[in-house]
Amino acid sequence: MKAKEIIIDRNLCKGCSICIHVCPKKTLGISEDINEYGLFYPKVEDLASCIVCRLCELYCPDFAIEVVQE
Amino acid sequence: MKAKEIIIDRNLCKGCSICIHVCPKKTLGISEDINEYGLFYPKVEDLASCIVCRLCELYCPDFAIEVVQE
Amino acid sequence: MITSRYIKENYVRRLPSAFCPGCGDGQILNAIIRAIDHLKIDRKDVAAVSGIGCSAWIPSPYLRVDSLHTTHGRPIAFATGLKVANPRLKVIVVSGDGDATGIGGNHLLHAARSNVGITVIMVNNGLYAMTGGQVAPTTPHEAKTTTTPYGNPAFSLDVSRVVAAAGASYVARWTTWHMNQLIRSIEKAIMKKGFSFIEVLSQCPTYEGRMLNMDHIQMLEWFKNKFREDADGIYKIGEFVDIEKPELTEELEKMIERVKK
Amino acid sequence: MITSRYIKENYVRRLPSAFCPGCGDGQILNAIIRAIDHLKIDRKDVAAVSGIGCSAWIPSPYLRVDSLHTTHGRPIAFATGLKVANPRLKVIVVSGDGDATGIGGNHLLHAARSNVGITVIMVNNGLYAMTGGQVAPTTPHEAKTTTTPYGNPAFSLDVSRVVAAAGASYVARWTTWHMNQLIRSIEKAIMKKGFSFIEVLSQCPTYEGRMLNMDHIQMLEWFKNKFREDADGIYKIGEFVDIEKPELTEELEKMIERVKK
Amino acid sequence: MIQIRIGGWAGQGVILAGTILAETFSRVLKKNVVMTRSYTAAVRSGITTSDIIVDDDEIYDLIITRPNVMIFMYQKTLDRYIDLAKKSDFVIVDSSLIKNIPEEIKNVYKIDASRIASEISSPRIANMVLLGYYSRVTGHLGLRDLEESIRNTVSKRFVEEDIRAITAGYSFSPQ
Amino acid sequence: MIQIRIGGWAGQGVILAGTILAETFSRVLKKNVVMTRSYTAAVRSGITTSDIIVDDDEIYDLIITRPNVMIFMYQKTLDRYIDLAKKSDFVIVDSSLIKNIPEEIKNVYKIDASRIASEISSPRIANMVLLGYYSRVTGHLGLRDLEESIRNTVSKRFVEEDIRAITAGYSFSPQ
Amino acid sequence: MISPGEYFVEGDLAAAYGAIKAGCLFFAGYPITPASEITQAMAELLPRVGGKFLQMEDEIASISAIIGASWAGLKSMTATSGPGFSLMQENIGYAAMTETPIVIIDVQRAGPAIGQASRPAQGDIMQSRFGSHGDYETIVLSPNSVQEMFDLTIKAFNLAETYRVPVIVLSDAEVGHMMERLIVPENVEIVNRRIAKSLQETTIYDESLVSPMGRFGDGLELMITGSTHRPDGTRDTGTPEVQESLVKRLVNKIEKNRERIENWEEMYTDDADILVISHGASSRPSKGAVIRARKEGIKAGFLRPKVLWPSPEKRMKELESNVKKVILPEMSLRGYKMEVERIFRGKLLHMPKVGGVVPTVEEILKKIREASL
Amino acid sequence: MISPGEYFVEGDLAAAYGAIKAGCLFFAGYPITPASEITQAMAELLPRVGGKFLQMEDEIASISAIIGASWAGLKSMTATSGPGFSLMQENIGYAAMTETPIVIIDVQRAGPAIGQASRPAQGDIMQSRFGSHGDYETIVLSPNSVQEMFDLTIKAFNLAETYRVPVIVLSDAEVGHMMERLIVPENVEIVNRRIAKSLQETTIYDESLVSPMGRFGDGLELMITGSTHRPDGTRDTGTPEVQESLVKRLVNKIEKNRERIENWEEMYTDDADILVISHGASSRPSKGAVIRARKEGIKAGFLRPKVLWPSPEKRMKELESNVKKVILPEMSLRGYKMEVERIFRGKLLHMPKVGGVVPTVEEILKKIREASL
Ligand SMILES: Cc1ncc(C[n+]2csc(CCOP(=O)(O)OP(=O)(O)O)c2C)c(N)n1
Ligand SMILES: Cc1ncc(C[n+]2csc(CCOP(=O)(O)OP(=O)(O)O)c2C)c(N)n1
Ligand code: SF4
Ligand code: SF4
Ligand code: SF4
Ligand code: SF4
Ligand code: SF4
Ligand code: SF4
Ligand SMILES: [Mg+2]
Ligand SMILES: [Mg+2]
Repeated sequence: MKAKEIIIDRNLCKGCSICIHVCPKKTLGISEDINEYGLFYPKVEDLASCIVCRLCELYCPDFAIEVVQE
Repeated sequence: MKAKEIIIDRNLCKGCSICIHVCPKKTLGISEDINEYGLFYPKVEDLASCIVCRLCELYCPDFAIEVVQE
Repeated sequence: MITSRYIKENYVRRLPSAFCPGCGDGQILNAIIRAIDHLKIDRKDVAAVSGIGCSAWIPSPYLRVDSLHTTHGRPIAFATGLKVANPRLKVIVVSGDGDATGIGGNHLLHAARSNVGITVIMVNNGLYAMTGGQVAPTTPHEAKTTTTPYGNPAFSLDVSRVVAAAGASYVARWTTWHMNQLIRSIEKAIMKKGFSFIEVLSQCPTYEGRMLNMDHIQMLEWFKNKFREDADGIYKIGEFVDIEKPELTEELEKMIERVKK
Repeated sequence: MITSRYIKENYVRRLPSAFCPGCGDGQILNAIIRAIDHLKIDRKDVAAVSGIGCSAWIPSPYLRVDSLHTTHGRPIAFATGLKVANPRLKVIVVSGDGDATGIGGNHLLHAARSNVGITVIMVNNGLYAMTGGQVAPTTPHEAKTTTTPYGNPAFSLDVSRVVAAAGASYVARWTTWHMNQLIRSIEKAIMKKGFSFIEVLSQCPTYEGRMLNMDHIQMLEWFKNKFREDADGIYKIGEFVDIEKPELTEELEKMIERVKK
Repeated sequence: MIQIRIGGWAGQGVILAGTILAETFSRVLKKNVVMTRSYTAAVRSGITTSDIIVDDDEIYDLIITRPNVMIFMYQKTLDRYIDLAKKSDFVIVDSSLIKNIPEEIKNVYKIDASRIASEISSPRIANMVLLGYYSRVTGHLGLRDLEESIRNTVSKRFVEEDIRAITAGYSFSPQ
Repeated sequence: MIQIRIGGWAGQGVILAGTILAETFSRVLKKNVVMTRSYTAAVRSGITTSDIIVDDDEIYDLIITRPNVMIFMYQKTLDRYIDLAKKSDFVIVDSSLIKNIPEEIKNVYKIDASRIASEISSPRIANMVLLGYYSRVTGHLGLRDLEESIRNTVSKRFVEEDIRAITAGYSFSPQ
Repeated sequence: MISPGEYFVEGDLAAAYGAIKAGCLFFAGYPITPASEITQAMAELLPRVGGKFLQMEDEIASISAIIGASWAGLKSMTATSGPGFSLMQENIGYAAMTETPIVIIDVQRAGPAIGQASRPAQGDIMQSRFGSHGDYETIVLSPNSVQEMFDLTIKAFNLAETYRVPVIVLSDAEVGHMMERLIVPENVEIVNRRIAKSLQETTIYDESLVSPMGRFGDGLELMITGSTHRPDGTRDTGTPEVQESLVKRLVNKIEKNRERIENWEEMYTDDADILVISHGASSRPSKGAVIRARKEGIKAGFLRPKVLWPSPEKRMKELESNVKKVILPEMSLRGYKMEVERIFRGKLLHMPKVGGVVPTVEEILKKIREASL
Repeated sequence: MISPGEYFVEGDLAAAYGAIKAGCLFFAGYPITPASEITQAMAELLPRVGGKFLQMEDEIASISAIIGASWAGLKSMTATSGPGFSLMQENIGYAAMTETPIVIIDVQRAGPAIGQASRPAQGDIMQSRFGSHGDYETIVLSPNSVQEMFDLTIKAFNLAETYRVPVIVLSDAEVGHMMERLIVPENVEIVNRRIAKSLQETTIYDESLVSPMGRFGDGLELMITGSTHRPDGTRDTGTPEVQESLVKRLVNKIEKNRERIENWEEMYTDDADILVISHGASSRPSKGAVIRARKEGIKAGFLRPKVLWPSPEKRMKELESNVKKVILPEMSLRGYKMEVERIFRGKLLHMPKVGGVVPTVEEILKKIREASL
């Protein structure tokens, strides 16, 4: 399975980076930008590597990440 | 061991007959008289049989019986 | 051997007691006194704390030591304050099954958990006696009481098991039939450093008797025959826990030493 | 598989949540929602009850079912009334370790004992988070918190063990690392006839993190490595109890049938 | 107005006796009745009383101030209420249990109720014997009235025994 | 009298900044000071404010009615207190975090505090950068006064970092 | 059940009969003298009408459970006495805040603390209004006979359902434990809450400031919370206006409807120089004393609030200008004193009786005579 | 410890400092906003002075433990806010009944129920006197600054030890959480209870109706009970006279000594037409408003009870005849209203502010101006 897009809702994401930690494929990384609370949110490093296992969605405490399947 | 006397305090005894029940020697029995609450208290049936084991004192809930050793 | 006269002269404040004829509460008073006497501890170092219930009257007013007769369900919490404030005291809580596990269950749990060095003697007569024989956490499933006229829909608590699970240092269960074991167990509990708990099955002829359809003599016989060290569940008597672990008061004293420096 | 979007559209009242970044409470919300969804039960038959604490906010306001946000420590007692009054409801209590075992320990004990058919999910973050990181009954011995600045003199409670001893029908322990097991366990608990209890170790980066000197990622790693089905004591995870016995609500209904005739 | 106090020790059936008496006045004789009870605690010990006030009018006073009848089943209860007893028109005592009746108390009616009760079945129904005797002595109500009330109130298996007891009390000649 | 409000989001160090400022006025400058704080709950979320009132006289009003300075670290906090901000002599904002400043607000002083803080160590000390800038902009107190206060209040391992942050804020020229 | 007709029962039992008649289907309680008889009666009666009875682990759990049950749509009640009533205070505030209809019977005994557990007193009157923290109002009823234990328990349910508030029946050991004739009528008036059909409906207040109540299980996605919340239940503890409008409405719900709720009995008040105000058990001899005083030619009058809170304020204020003295015989040093004093000030002669005994006609008459000199 | 000098701290911390200075050696508590900081400070400070700190499982256990510790001879305290204060009510009555000196700090927050947990209010005033069942009295203090959090906590201990009663420091989230200058003086006046050397001594009351207190462990064979008891502790719940003399003494201990206990601040009262009465946080802007009103030529006066219960009744009655209007600005709909109304009746203009925000000088001044028209 392949991901078409990985959407991070910048209003919801609290920059905890749990998604980054649980991703088995290192698809995600930390961005240099801060969100409105002054926290760093994740960014997609390598969309192609994503296997749509949705562990990031399962573990995200804030429903802030969504993987759109191809 | 022998008992000289077995004293039942009529003001304390509530006539529950637990002493009679636990006495291993059937030294005690129920009297026909009632005490001031209208209850039957125990009486000594056979002083000589008493072995001063003091189980009656140990089990009496009201500290109403006392075995005086010879 | 200790005589009734000796007990009355030294340990009992006044008599006759307010208990019904044949009530086990008098026997438990008798047992506590004998244990204290055997230990030869100074009566002034002993404090008794109780809640509300027939069993709460065992120490208050009968036992001649400093006694704190508190609110329903709370004696263990009062006792904790008393003990921590004066660790020299041997603090004995006498509490009913309703007092200790109904309204007061949480304090029991936490005293066991924090291992505060007090002794709790819980009188289990299977219901709330003082208020007229209502269902308690210890009442058997389906039993009829004044508030379960069609049978108890809930189950009874194995109190000793729960207290053991909560972390107590000493846990034992006896009945009023087992006077000698009970006395020795109370002695041990009082001398135990950590939290000690003794459950005593006791006959309440007035209400429990009605529930079980037995008189107090039949209940004593039932205790004798049915409650054994090799029995199961609630019928199992004996010492269940007897361990050593750091006691709360001592931990606090050590902490103070450390911090004050 | 369920997506975040699907969850947000169907199960969440509003976002962002009030939880700190990295807090496990959001994961537990996520798990509860997935369990309800998997079971395909009608949301209108689910009621959530919670007390006061960070974890109490998991259902209130986020979970889109009827929710009763009660007083601190009391959700289980409220839930018991709700369930008995309307047995059709699947009543889920979400409670903190402080809420469920500190102030509310007694209600937990008695719900387990009486086997009322509700589900309690207890979020164990080892302290009182909402009020600022004070010691809780689950705080390790000697740990430093805002009210044990020199170390916790008391011991922590093995809550699952006590609840099992009290008579629950279902008892399990998981962590926020074990999301899939947790979800399946919640499903099972909700469908269980009797009283079901799930303890979830959860990371509180703000206070627990300070106590343990870990950040939330380290805590998740700790959960993964240290908490195992073959571990001991508080580190043991898995299902501890899974039995069938008469449930309170059913017993009451049967009694009514009997009596009304 | 009639004011009655029954006094004894916990466990003697004082309140049951009071209830039966009060019910008789209310349901059988259609009077206004207030029955109150007093005990020191729920444990089976201590002084227990049951007060009955009967009137054709609305009842205002809820406690006994000037008794017409006092019935005693326990020495210490009598000792406690001696002042009221002195004012009472009738003072009925179970003479099996009460030995010391102070001289100031007039109008004493003794009956060996516990003994009579034991002869029927057990001292526990001494309270019923006293009710029967009360009816005989005061004439406030008839034996039949009491009987009717007992049939309405008491659980079936005790009815016959209780009726024998009130009848025995009623048959006892006042002394 | 000087009235100051610092407003942000839970976890940004609003209350710490307020405390340091208030302490400086009280202990260093010997003024009468009241510092109060407001947050919606103890959880790390929601709007947080810290209010400081400074006076030579006894302080009667405990809340900000006519602010002299408002310092904002979070967009929604500014949005919430827009009416007060309009009245304020100085409005200082962390322009790394706040993008929309309504036109009605005059006297705006922007500083890229979070970015500056990140350059020193982390965005967490943006609050200190803002304090330094506050000193520069208003002249209510000197950099040295703040420094003294930080040395008295903050735990040792953060002192140097914080002082670098206030200095950086102070050095930033008002725009 | 509880067929119409004549009974000879104690007050506690009459209250249980009243509850059943009112449609109570849920009771959770914990035994305590002198209220245990209510609990026992409910255990016996409820299953027979298909209702649920629970004895809980304590009084806190009891009131929690009845609030829970009320949200499931059942009329719910508990009964207790002083110590238990004290423990219930936190959740009485919760019920007020969440506008949950519940009925609590407090059979007062002589306190403070354990006091005289089986003796009557009237010391919980202020507590029944002010016992929980913060601003709220309750309705408190005061029966003085076995008949009123029945009647006012029904009234308590009706008021609870009408105003969505906790209603307290403040009885005492005297009335609770005394036996008297009870007439159960053929028909009793019953009020049932309005049930909301949508979340929206729960936010619409009628002129009495009450909105229809949601019910768990109906799919309304209710959010019930004891925190400050908006009309739809959304928690909002940061906006002063939300707190203000919520709390003011909770108080005004009682305050603005007080004339509909107030209820009292009076006699000979038209021309009274001396007004005897009394409630509950002590009102019985009080009334007797007033009648006797009139016979002696003393211009005495009698006022008995059957609803203690809200008090018959307007009526008392009307009478204030005419009466010379007010006597308040009650079994408490605090009792209703502050409320009566608030209106009659220096005219009040408080007549507290402490010791667990109801005052007598003679005692009160003596006081009336003294006051008339 | 707590060396003399100047501090800049929040009110909660100042209260903890005060407790330590007063000789408090035992604290048991349970966290709750906005009182947790007191609890945390005591956890930190007590071991350093050899005292004991316990966090208990709830507030009921906390107050139980401090009563127990007080009987062991230690000065003991707890701190809480509304919900916890409600839970403590039963045992506050117990402490009153057993005459146990304890100090309870209630840092009020906006209720009812959970309400606005971190916002100030003054809704627990009536509860602090009437929250437990039955007849009893407590002493209640009202600090309005960080300095008074310190001073009045010390005073609370002194009063508790003097009168053997529970003393309540009724603060609020505003005063508890605000930071101000605190001066810790060189010397503070400390009162210690009289310790009885025999059981007999515990039965001898001095002219203030207080007897020396026994201590557990001293061999006096004390019998302490919350049931009605004779002076030596013997439980006696059947004799009306025992209850009467016990309860009357418990109440008179405060009532007859009220002039020694009452305490208030006043300003410009001599010729005031308009009297502003205020307490706690709201007294700060109230005072400011009175000063401003005077500047405008309005004859305003200011009265601030530092002791709320017993209230400055005599002083208020004196002022009653002279003033035309009384304004009572407070953060509650009930607050102190009934007490002020009891004395000033129709002259009272209540000025409640609900919403968790302290009123401003301007708001109160406006009210004064209106009243002066
Ligand atoms: C707060 C409170 N609730 C209820 C009561 C009434 N009450 C007194 S004793 C008691 C039950 C006691 O039962 P248990 O502890 O088992 O003692 P027992 O009488 O059986 O020995 C109850 C419910 C009370 N005194 N206080
Ligand atoms: C009666 C009462 N006491 C205390 C509080 C304060 N309080 C609110 S939340 C909380 C602790 C919650 O801890 P826990 O249940 O572990 O939840 P967490 O915040 O850790 O998830 C406390 C003590 C309260 N609201 N009510
Ligand atoms: S887990 Fe969720 S909240 Fe955390 S960084 Fe990833 S998307 Fe953001
Ligand atoms: S779906 Fe799986 S692989 Fe893809 S980003 Fe998420 S966790 Fe990584
Ligand atoms: S055991 Fe004691 S109380 Fe019972 S009958 Fe024997 S002597 Fe009397
Ligand atoms: S001492 Fe032993 S043998 Fe003698 S009477 Fe007592 S029990 Fe019987
Ligand atoms: S009621 Fe039961 S427990 Fe209480 S004294 Fe009587 S027999 Fe003993
Ligand atoms: S304080 Fe802890 S438990 Fe509460 S929201 Fe923050 S991280 Fe979660
Ligand atoms: Mg029991
Ligand atoms: Mg927690």
